[in-house]
Amino acid sequence: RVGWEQFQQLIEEDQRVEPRDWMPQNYRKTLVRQISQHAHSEIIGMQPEGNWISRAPSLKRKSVLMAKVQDEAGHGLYLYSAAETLGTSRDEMYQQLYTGKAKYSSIFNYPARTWADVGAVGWLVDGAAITNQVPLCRASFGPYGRAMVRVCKEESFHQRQGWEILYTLSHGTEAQKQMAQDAVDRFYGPALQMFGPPDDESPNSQQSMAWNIKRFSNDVLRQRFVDMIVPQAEALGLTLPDPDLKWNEERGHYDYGDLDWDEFFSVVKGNGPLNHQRLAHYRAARDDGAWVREAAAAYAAKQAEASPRSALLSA
Amino acid sequence: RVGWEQFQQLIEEDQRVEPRDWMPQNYRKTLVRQISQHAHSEIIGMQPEGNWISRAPSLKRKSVLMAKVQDEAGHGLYLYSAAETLGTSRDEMYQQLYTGKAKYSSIFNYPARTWADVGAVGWLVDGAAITNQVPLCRASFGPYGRAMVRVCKEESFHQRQGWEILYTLSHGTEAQKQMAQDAVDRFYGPALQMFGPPDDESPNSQQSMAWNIKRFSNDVLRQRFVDMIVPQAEALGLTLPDPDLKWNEERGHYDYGDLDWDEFFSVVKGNGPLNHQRLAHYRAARDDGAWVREAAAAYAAKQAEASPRSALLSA
Amino acid sequence: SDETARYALLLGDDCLILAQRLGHWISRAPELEEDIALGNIALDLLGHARFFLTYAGSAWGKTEDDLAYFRSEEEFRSCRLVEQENGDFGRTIARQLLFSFYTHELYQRLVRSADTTLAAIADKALKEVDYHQDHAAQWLLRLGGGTDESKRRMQEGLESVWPYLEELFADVEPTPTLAEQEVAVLPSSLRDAVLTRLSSIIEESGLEVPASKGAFGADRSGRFSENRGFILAEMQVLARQHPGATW
Amino acid sequence: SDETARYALLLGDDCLILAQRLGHWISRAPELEEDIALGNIALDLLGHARFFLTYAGSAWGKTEDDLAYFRSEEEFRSCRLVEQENGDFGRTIARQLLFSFYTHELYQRLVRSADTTLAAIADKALKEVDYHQDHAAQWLLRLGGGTDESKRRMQEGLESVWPYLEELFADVEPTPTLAEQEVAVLPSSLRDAVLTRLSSIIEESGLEVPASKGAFGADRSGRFSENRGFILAEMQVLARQHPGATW
Repeated sequence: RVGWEQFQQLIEEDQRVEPRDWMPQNYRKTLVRQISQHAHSEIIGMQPEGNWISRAPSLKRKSVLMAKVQDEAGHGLYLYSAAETLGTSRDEMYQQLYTGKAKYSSIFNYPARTWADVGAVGWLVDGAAITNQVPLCRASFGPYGRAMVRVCKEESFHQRQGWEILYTLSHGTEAQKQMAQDAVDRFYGPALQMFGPPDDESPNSQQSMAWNIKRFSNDVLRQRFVDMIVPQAEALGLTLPDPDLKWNEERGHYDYGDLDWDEFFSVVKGNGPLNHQRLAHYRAARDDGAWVREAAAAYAAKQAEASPRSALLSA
Repeated sequence: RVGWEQFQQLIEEDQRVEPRDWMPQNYRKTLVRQISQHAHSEIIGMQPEGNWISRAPSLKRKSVLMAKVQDEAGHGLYLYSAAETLGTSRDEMYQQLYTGKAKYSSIFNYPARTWADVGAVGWLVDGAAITNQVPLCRASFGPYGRAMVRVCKEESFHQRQGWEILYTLSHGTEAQKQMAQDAVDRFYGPALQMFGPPDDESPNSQQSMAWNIKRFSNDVLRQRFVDMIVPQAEALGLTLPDPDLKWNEERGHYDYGDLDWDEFFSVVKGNGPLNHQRLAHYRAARDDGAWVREAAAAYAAKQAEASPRSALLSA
Repeated sequence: SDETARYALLLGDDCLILAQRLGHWISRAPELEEDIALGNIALDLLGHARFFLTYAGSAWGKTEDDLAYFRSEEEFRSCRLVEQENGDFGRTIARQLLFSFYTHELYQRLVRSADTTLAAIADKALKEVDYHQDHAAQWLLRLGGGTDESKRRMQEGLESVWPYLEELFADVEPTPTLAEQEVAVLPSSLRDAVLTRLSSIIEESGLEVPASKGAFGADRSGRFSENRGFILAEMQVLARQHPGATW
Repeated sequence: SDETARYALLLGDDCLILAQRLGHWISRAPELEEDIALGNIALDLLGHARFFLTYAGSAWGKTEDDLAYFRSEEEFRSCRLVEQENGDFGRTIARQLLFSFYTHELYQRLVRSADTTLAAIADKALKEVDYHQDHAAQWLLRLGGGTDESKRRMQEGLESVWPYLEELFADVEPTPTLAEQEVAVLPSSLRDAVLTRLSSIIEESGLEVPASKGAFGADRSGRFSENRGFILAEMQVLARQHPGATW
């Protein structure tokens, strides 16, 4: 009772809830699901861009891309740590991803097929992610909000890098320009869908907003994203593949066309281009690494029970 | 005693010894070692050329190469079967190769680094093999001799294909011609060493010749090979990398220079360019396939003990 | 015609890419007999590819090698099924099973094509695909009925390739037009027969028919796959280093 | 000078190829922390490669990308150690161990090079290689002292890369000439120190120092290896499809 009132007060005053504070079971559950889903997305999100590390067309781009994919692993770490403060272990979350029980952002079931896709993922996918994540820096749960601050800083860097890749391509040879346009054509729709279904089909959003986890509705964030990328696309000299896209003077926003929600739900349900491949890649890495993790654990146990002498040796 | 006399008579009359005939333990042991070594060489020999199947520069060449490497697997099969008639199981021979106890022809510890190497392996390595093997078609042990007849037919086909690859390259662009010459430069010496050490350092040869397994000494066969390839090299327009190579009117043979026997023995001892890689490749294939072999055995056992009904179903 | 050539190209690309994938098994198979068997199948498929590509090229004044080595990733029309990685032996067998059952059904009808060249290629290929089917089906039964491990792996193999089965039945251009002229076989017309036969053999093996409804993007464009680029990078590297050379 | 450039190229090629190999681990490592660690090491090595190649290129009016993407297999000077396949984590750690112990010893001396650019690159790299050494050594101890399985695999990892250790100490041109001018470090002069330190850490781990005396063909020519062609085919494919393009 006291706990509930304190929690309620923190929320009303828009203050942070910390791990030791009392919180409703559903708040905890919602956060664990959301944070771990976000962490899983970073982990699976390493794959599409990762598949271009070996073929990046210049050493500078290779270096930037490696650093970026590695940052995603780092984001995964922050986020798993934030979720762990809610009492769910990293291994448990891994297991949920491994078995396919946990979800991750559906966009990563699409391939990065060309080098331009690496640019489009940075510009559009990371761009949508930031639009989503900036308000999450103020999420009511402290560790989550603080993790998002670190993530957002790096993401906005990634978005700029993606935009630069596309800018270089769209100002390059005809073939490069075409490659850039194709990538934008493929990623525009799925990127807009990253904000989730339209508000009237998104039943859980209300509760998340009441808890100050989510700050804006899916459609509000989607609109914000569209408004951001239209002028950026113009600066790139690339076309967004939406004939209905135009400035609405009255609303002060860009109107945009209907999205293919059948495709979206089909991908969520497992029928995206690469759902099985993404999970199989993750599982193979876990399986192949099992002996290493076992060895590390066995070694640590031996060290712990050994005499001070060997502790000294290994120091 | 009776067995020994019969065996001796067969050898003296240059007739075939068959698996059911009595034979000296050493004769049996020598044959198992020689035949299984030859089989292992076919198996390991799939690797250098096999590494070009995916990159063969025309579909026709890809097809010919695939067929050739596959033939090598077939030769391995014939030879293992011949050795099995002497009472050593295929699994036992596999095990000897797997553990590194058994040898295989040292030449396969060299890489096929360029496409031209595929040609050089065919022309020089298969060429040397045939020179060695043609007399083995008359080996006193029946199954071995008969296996060699089949092998030799295909090998001479392979040699011609190798020569054709080199011919095309040496009549192609400057880069192709250089590639061909480099390959011949690399494979000439090791190919000549395939006949084994000089006669005065080859103590086991005498006994093998007395038993009508081996028909000619190492140096005689090597000379025969040199005499064969010199005009072929001229027809190719390529140079054999031996400044001492020249026609000796008196001997009626080509003289050739000293070979680098230090290199040879070093490769035999395990310090060739790819000894470890070749064995590791073989072991990985065996390890990765273990579950398949186990499943096939389990399935066969179930079928055997099942009712006639399921035997019918699987028929 | 240009359309017939594009159809032949599509058929040929499937065979070429699968031959390329299978060729990797030679020297790596679980048993010497399988080095030979998979090598044989790869050789057969490469043969079919060469017939189809040569025929396609004849319409455009191009050779089989022009088409195999000097088209870009965007220009290939292979289905994603054949582009899937080999994985373990179970996955390779699963891929073989789907592809051989599909091509068997396809060629059985293509032998009656109004285009006599396509009919002749299909006729020749059909005999060989008979064996491919049998090889895959026998292994499916063995692995499905072998050990717990083999059962698990074979099921996982089926799950991993099943999403790419539907693409084989997509009526992509120029097939519908040519099917009307009785030159091509309409892919969607094969669907029921192939699925029925696949389901039946999978059930016989004691495994489960995967539930996947098919991965999004079944248009043979390669836009929805990450594999094709890696396959071509390796396959074409030498030929492209020496443009115009003869081999 | 041209000779100094060729020396820088040789040093850079080692780093570039190893970075290329290591980059493959990102998203495939045994633990998230290792995705990051191996990624860091790959990034460091790529950084070193870029310094060395840029410096080499400055003598010839070429960029780092000209050298990385438009040289042929024959023109690379990487050692075979870095070209070895990743294998399992144990083999990758073994390769890291040998290479980081070697470069640590090398850069420690190269900081005193008469060539101030090489000295500066070595100085910068040395701090990072310190960490690479430590990372590899810690894993060697863990895997050597972990489970029976890890011990077996780590030993096999050492056996598989050890034949290529000797090549690092081969006095190939232009190194001896430059060593006389105190620009380069004579590779053979590193041998004792590196071997002593490697033997000591391997013994501490409870594993055995492999017996291999070194694989034939230690001349960095690539003539005695089958790996380099596959590495470059993948690394260079996109750049070569668009010659002259800017990225």
